[in-house]
Amino acid sequence: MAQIKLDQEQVKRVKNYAKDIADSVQKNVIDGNSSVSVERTVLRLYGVDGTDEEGTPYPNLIVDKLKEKDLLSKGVSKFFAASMLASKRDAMDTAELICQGNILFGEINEFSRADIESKEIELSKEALKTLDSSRIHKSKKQEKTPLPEQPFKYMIVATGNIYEDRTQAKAAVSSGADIIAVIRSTAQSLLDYVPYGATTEGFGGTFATQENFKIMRKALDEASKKKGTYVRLVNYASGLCMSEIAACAAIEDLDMLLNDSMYGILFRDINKKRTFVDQHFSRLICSRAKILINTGEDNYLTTSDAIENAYTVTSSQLINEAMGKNSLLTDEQLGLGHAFEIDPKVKNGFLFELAHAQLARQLFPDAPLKYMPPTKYKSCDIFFSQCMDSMFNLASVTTGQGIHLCGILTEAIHTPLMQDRFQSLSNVNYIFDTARDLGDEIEFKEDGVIAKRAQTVLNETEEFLKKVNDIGLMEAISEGYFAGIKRLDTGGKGLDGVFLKDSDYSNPILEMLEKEGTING
Amino acid sequence: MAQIKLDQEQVKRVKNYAKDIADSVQKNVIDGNSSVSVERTVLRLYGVDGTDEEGTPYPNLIVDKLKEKDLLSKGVSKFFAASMLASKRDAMDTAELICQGNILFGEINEFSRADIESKEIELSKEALKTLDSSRIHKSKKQEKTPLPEQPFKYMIVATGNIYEDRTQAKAAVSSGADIIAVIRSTAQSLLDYVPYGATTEGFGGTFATQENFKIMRKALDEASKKKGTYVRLVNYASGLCMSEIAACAAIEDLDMLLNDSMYGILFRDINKKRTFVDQHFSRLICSRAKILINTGEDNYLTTSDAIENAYTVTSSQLINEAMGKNSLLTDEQLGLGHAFEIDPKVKNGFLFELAHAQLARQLFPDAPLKYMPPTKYKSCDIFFSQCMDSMFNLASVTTGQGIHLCGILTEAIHTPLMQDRFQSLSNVNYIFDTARDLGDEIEFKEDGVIAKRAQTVLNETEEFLKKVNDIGLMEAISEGYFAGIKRLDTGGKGLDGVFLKDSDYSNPILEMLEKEGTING
Amino acid sequence: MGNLIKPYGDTIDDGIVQLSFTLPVTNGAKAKKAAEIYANNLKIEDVTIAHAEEIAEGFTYFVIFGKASVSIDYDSVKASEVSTEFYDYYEINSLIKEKINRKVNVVGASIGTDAHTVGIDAIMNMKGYDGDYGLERYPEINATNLGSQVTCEELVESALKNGSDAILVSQTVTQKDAHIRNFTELIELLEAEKIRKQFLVIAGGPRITNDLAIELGYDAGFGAGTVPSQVASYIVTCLVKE
Amino acid sequence: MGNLIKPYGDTIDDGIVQLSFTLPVTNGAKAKKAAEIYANNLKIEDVTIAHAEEIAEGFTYFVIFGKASVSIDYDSVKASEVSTEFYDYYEINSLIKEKINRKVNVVGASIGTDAHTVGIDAIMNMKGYDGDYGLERYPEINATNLGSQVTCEELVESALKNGSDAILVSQTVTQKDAHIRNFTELIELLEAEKIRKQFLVIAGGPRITNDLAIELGYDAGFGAGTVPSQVASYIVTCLVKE
Ligand code: B12
Ligand code: B12
Ligand SMILES: Cc1ncc(COP(=O)(O)O)c(C=O)c1O
Ligand SMILES: Cc1ncc(COP(=O)(O)O)c(C=O)c1O
Repeated sequence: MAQIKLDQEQVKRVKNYAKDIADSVQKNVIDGNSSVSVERTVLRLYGVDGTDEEGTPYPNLIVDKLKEKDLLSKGVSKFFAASMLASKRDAMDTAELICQGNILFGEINEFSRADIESKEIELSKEALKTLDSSRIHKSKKQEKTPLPEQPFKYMIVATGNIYEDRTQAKAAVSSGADIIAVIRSTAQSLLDYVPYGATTEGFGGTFATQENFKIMRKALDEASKKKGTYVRLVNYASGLCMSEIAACAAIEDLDMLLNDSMYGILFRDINKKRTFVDQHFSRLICSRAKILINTGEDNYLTTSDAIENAYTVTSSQLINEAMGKNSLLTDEQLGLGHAFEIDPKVKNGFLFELAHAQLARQLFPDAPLKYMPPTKYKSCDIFFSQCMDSMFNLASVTTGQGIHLCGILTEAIHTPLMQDRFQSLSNVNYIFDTARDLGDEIEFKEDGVIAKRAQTVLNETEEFLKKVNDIGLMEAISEGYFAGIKRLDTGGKGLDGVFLKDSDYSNPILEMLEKEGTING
Repeated sequence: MAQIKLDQEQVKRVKNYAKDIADSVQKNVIDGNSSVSVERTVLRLYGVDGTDEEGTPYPNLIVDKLKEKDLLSKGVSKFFAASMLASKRDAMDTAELICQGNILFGEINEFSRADIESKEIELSKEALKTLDSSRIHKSKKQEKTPLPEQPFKYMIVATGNIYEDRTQAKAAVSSGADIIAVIRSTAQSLLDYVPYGATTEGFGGTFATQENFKIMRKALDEASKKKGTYVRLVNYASGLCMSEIAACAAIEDLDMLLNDSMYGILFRDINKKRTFVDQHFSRLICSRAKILINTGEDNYLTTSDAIENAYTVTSSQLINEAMGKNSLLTDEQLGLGHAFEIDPKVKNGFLFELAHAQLARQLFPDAPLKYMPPTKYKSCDIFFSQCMDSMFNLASVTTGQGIHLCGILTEAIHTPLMQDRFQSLSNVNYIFDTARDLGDEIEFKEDGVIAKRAQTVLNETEEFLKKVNDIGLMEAISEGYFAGIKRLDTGGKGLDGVFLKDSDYSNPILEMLEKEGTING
Repeated sequence: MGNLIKPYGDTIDDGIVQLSFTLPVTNGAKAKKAAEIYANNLKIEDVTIAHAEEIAEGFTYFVIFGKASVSIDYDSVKASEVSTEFYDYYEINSLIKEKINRKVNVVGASIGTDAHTVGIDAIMNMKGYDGDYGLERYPEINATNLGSQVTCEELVESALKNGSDAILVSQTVTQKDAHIRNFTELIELLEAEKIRKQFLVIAGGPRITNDLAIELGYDAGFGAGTVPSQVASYIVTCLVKE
Repeated sequence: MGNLIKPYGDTIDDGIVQLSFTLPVTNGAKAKKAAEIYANNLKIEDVTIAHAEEIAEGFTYFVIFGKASVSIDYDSVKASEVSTEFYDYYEINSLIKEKINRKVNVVGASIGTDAHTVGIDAIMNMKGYDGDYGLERYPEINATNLGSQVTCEELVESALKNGSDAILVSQTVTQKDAHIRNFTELIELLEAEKIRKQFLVIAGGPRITNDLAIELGYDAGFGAGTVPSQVASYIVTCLVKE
C-alpha cells in the first residue's frame, strides 16, 4: 500500500496524549460510578428479560425498586442474588416474582454474605459463559463461512418493520453486502429502556430489541450460507442503554455495535458521566463477546466543515482508541470512524479525502476502520450522487479501509429503497474490483499535496489533544472543544441515573471482565 | 505528471517503423494518384458550391463530365481555369454555366497554357487564402475567448435536425462542454457527394453539410462569448468525401475533424487507395487551416478485446502520426484516439486502463489525445453507467488527456437526450475538479502492474509494426492484420473514383500546400 | 387552449421520460411485459425496457424509457412562491430601523423528535449559509435558536416570553409524514391558545414548499437552498405592511 | 381477481417509482408545480420533486419520486418467449445427426444501413458469445454470415442459393424505428416472392423481443444477451418438428 511518511515520534506523542486523557476519565469518572443502565445490564446478563403488562422491562422495574429504596449504590447484583436464593427459581421467574411483589426485594439479611456472594459468582460465571459462547459461536460460524475480503461492504436497512428489513437485508446480501446494519428508530438513544419483542413500526429505522436482533441474525445465517462468506450484523449501542444493548447483542450473537465515546454527549445531549460509565461496561462486554465497535467520528463532519475540522475526527479516533483499550478492546475490534464529507465543489477535494483516509489508515494500522460515505453534500440529483459514491468507493479501496459504509444515491431524499441499495452495491462492487490493487500500484508523492495535508491534520490534532489533556476531557467538552457544542457536567439526559458506588458496591461481572482481561479464541 | 519508465530507444524504433510504413504508402500509393473527391475538393476551394435542380452538387457534375470525357487524369484544375477564362465570370457562375452546358467543358486549347496556369495559380492562391483566413480567424477568436483547460470536454449532438442540434449544443455548452461534435447521419461515409444545405432529417445523426457547419459554428460563437472560453466545433472527414468535407469545414471555420487513416477502409469497406489518396489531401487542408484531426482507434476496441488488442490501438496511433506528419500536421493537430473499453468485470481493469492511457500520453507528449469513453460494455442500467464514466473521467484527468469525449449514461440505449448530456457533464465536471491534480500527486510504482502492462503493449506494438513494415501496409490490410478484417487492394467502395495522375496532371493547391509546408500563426 | 407542454428528450413534444421501479416478480419475458404494461398504464407509450434485473429473489428492477402521452397546460399551473421583494443584509437592517423602529424578535427551532439542526442553524446562526449572513448577525434582529428536539409547548412559551414577531420551524425528517404531524401540532396549539395571529409562523426544510406551508396554516414556507436574507426579507416586508 | 401487483420501494404495494424528465420551462416554483401535476397526470401520487435544475435556457430537468396509484393483474400478463427446450452444443449436433440427417443451412446478416455486426457475429462467428460457441463452430451447421449493410435482396438471394433452413437478421439501430422498416421490408420481399414459408426467419438485436418479432411476421425474436446455442436449439427444434 502507498504510504505517507509520518514522524513516528509525533504519532507516539498524540497516542500518549490520548492515553492520558482516557486514563484520567477512567480514574475520575468511570471507576467510582455506576448507573441504572449498568445495573439493568447485570440483570440481563443474569438472565432477566421480558416486560410487565404495560410493557415496562423487568430490568427497569427491578432497578427502579432498588432505587426507590435508596439501595442502588450497592449494586443490584447482591440483591438479585439474594432474591434468587429466596425464590429458589431461575432468574426470569425470580424477576417476575420480584415485580409482582411476591418476593421482598432489597432485604438481604436473610442470607449470609458468603451465600449471596457465591450466588453472585455463580450467576456471573454463567453470564461470562454467555459472552464467551457468543464469541466462540461466531468464530465457529466464521470457520464454515469465512469473512470476505476487506473493505467489508456495509449496508443499512431501515424500514421500521423488522420483517421488511429482513427482506431488504437478504436482497442486499444477494447484491454483495457483507455487513447488515439495522438503523434504529429515531431517537431510541433517548429511551431509558430497551424496547421488547419483534417490532413492526419505527421512524426512520427499526427499534433495537433483542428479538429483532435474533430475527435478523437468523436471516443472515441463512444468507451467509448461500453466499459462502459470513454476513455480519450491526446495531447501535449508543444512548441511555449502551451496555444493556451490548448485552442483548452479545446474547444474540451480533457482530458489531455503533458505540462512540462522545456521540451521545455531543449529538444527543446525554450526560457525560452517564455516557462514560455506561460505555466502559458496554465495551467490556463487547471485548469479551468479540463484538467490534464502530465509532461515530463522521458525525463531526455533518455539522462542520470536513477540511477545517479534519483534526476533530483524528482526535476523536485517538480518544476512542485509548478508551477502547482501557475497556479491553483489541485493535481488531476498533472500527474507528471517519467520513468522505468534503464539499464536492472543492478543487482537489479528492486528494484531501485520500490524505485523510490514508492518515487514519496509518495511525491505526490494525483497526478495521469504518469509512462513511458522502451524505451532507449528496445531491438530490441521484445520477450525480452515483459519481460521488464512485469516488468514495475508490478512496476506500485505494487506502485499504476496513468497514465500508456503502453510499446511497438517494441519501439526500429518503431512507433507501430496495433498488437504491442494489445501485449502491453495483457501484461498490465495480470499483472495488476494477481498482482492487490501485493502492499497491501507486505512491503518494513525497511532500506532495496529499502528504502535506495529512501532516497538517496530524499537527492540528497534536495541538488540540495537548489542550484537551491540559484541562481534561470533561472540561474540554464543557467548553465546547468538540463540534463546537458545550455540554456541562451536570447537564444532559440521564444524569439522575448515575450514582457513586458505595464501598460495598458489587458488580462481579464487571470485576471479572476487568480482571480476566482480553480473551481470544 | 506521474510517468512510466519507457525505453526511449524502443520508442524511437516503433516511430521509425511507422515512418517507414507511412513513407512507403506515400510514395507508392498517394503521390501518383488522385480521385474524384480530390478533384471536387479543388473545385470547392476554387469557389464552386451549390447543386442542380435534382440536388446533385455542382462539383460532382463537373468532375463527372470530365470523367466521361476521359480527361480526369489531367486534373480538373486546368479545365476549370480555362472555363473561367472563357466565361469571364466567377467560379459559381462558371460552374453553373458548365453544368447547364453553356460552356464547352474539357476543351482548353482556346487558351494558352501560360494563361491557364496563371489562372490556376490565381485561383489556388485565393484558395490558400481561404484556408489561411480560417486559421487566422480561429486564432483571433481564441485570443478573445481563450481555449479552456485540458482535458477538453467533448460532447456530441445527434438529433438529425440541425436546429434541434443547435438547441442541444447550447445546452451542452451551458453545462460545461468545450467542444461540440455533430454526429453524422448513418453511413454518410458511403455517400460519394456532400449533401447540400441545412438539413432537418437524419438517422442517428445529422448530415455534414457546409450550411449545417455554418449554422452550428455561429451558434457556438455566441455560446463561446457567453461562456468566456472558445467552444470548438467538430465534424467528420471520413468516408468517400474526406477532402471535400475538409474544405467545407475550413471554409466554415471548423476546429476539428474525425479523420483516420484506416477507419473507412476497415469499418466502412472503402477502398484503400481511395482512402489514402483522399486523406492526404484532406490532411494538407487541415494542416493549413489549423484543423485538428481526431483519429478513430477506439473503433478497434468496439469489435475486439481491449486488453488483447491494445497494441492495435498503439500501432494505429503511430501510423496516424507518421502519415499525419507526411501531410504536414503538427503534433498539436494530432488528436490521436484511444478508448476506455476494458470489460468492467476485469479485476484491476482500471489499472490496465491507466497503463494504456499513460502509454499513449507518453508516446505522444505533445498531441491532444482523444480519449473515448466506455461504450461497448456500457450498461443499460443507467445508474451503473454513471460509475463507469466516473472512472473513465478519472483516468482521463489523471493521465492528462487532451480531448475528452464525455461518456453518456444512456450509451447502450439511445442517442443522448438533453438530460443525458447534462448528467454526463455533471459527472465530468465533478471528477475533473475534485481530482484535478491527482496525476501530479501520485507515482506509478516502478515495475508495478501498470508499468508492466504499458511495456507489454509497447512490445506487442513493436513486433506488430515490424511485421507490417516487412510486408507493407497495403498487404498487411489485405491479410487482415488490422481488426481481423481483410480488405483487398481492389475491393471496397470508391476505387472507380481513383485514377493515376497523367504526366501533365495539375493540382496547384496540393502542390502549394506541400511546398509551403506547415504554416502557423 | 393555453400553453400545452410535455417532457422534452431531444425534440419538442417527444414526451420522453425515464422511469425506474421494482416489481415483486421474478425476472423473465413476462416480467418485462408486465413492466411495459405498467408503464402504459402510467400513460407512457413506446416503452423501452432498457434494463431488467432480478435484484432479490422475486423482485425485478427495471430501467425504462418511453413517451408520455399526456400534455398539461402550463398557463393553468398555479404555484405560490413567497411573494416579496428580496433585500440584502444592509437594506433589511435599514428597513427595520426606518420603518419598524424597534428590534425584530425571532425564535426558531426544529420541533418534535427531529434532531436535524443544520437547516435551522443555516438560517439563524451568525455564519449563515452560502455566504449569506444568518439572522443572529443582523444588528436589528434578536434571534433565538432553540435548537432541535424542541416540543411545541417549549417553542410557544419561548415565543411568548421573547415577544417574538416570527416563529421559525424546521423539519427534516419526512418519513411517514412526521413533518406534517409536527407542523400541524404547532398550529393547533397556537390556535387553541388563540395566539395564532400574534406571530408570523414560518416553516422550512428540504421538502417544504410555500404551497405546503400555507396549506398547513403557516404564513410561508421555505425549501432547500434558502438563504437567511430571503427569510429576513419576508419577515420585514410583512411587518412593514402591518 | 388475479394477482394484483404494484412497484415496490421498501414495503409491499407502496407503489414507489422514480422518474426523471425535462420540461421546456424555466425553473422556479411554477416549474416544480408543473412537474408535480405532470406526475399526477401519469397517475403518480405523493410526488416528491427531489431535484429541479435548469439545464439549458428554458429547459428544466427533474428527478422525482412518487407512488404510482395503479395496479396490474400479473396473472393476466401474457408474454411470448421463444418456447423450446434449450440444448447445448453437443446435444444440438447429435439431434441434427439423428433426427435431421443432413447439415442445417443458416444464413445471417445485419440488413439495411445498419453497420453493427457485433451482435450477428456473436451468434454466428466461431468464437461465439459469453463462452457459448457460435454457429460456424457447429460441425452439423453450415453457417454463412454476410456481415452488415446487406440489402434484403442480397440476403434472400443468398438464402435461396445456399438452400438455407433459417435466415437470421440483426438490427441494432432503432432510432426513428429504422429496424421496423428494415424487418418489414424483408418479410414483404419474402412474401412477394412467395417463399416466406420456405425459411425459418429469425430476428435479433438488443431491442428485439419475441413478441415484436412475431408481430412483424418473423418466427422468433431474440434480444440482448442471447447465446448461439439458444438460437441453434430453436432452429433444430423447429426443423425436427416439421
Ligand atoms: C446531517 C444529517 C444528520 C445529522 C444531523 C446533525 C444535525 N445536528 O443536524 C445526524 C447524523 C445526527 C442525522 C441523524 C439522523 N438522520 Co439525518 N441526515 C443528515 C443529512 C446527511 C444532511 C442534512 C443537512 O444537514 N442538510 C444541510 C442543510 C443546510 O439543508 P436543509 O436542512 O435542507 O436546510 C436548508 C433548507 O431546507 C432551509 N431550511 C431548513 N430548515 C428551515 C427552517 C426555516 C424556518 C426556514 C426558513 C428555512 C429552513 O434552509 C436551509 C439552508 O438552505 C441528510 C441527508 C442529506 N444529504 O440531506 C440526512 C437525512 C435528513 N437524515 C435522515 C434520517 C432518517 C436520520 C435519522 C432518523 C436516521 C436514524 N434512524 O438514525 C437520524 C435521526 C435524526 C432525528 N432524530 O431527527 C433522512 C431523512 C429521510 C426523510 N426524508 O425522512 C436523510 C434524508 C438521510 C436519508 N436518506 O436517510 N442526520
Ligand atoms: C460497437 C458500436 C458501434 C460500432 C459497430 C462496430 C461493428 N462492427 O459492429 C461503430 C463504432 C461502427 C458504431 C457506429 C454507429 N453506431 Co453504434 N454502437 C456500438 C455499441 C457501443 C455497442 C454495440 C455492440 O457491439 N453490442 C454488443 C453485442 C454483442 O450486443 P447486441 O448487438 O445486442 O447482440 C446481442 C443480442 O442483441 C443478440 N443479437 C443481435 N443480433 C442478433 C441477430 C439474431 C438473428 C439473433 C438470434 C440474435 C441477435 O445476440 C447478441 C449476443 O447476445 C452501441 C452501444 C451499446 N453499448 O450497446 C452503439 C449503438 C448501438 N450505436 C448507435 C449509433 C446511433 C451508431 C451510429 C449510427 C452513430 C453515427 N451517427 O455515426 C453509427 C453508425 C452505424 C450504422 N450505420 O449502423 C446507437 C443506436 C441508437 C439506437 N437505439 O438507434 C447506440 C445504442 C449508441 C448510442 N447510444 O447512440 N457503433
Ligand atoms: C456512534 C453513533 N451512535 C448512534 C447513532 C444513531 O443512534 P440514535 O439515533 O439512536 O442516536 C449514530 C448515528 O449516526 C452514531 O454515529
Ligand atoms: C474516425 C471516424 N470517422 C468516421 C466515423 C463515423 O462516420 P460514418 O458513420 O459516417 O462512417 C467514426 C465513428 O466512430 C470514426 O471513428
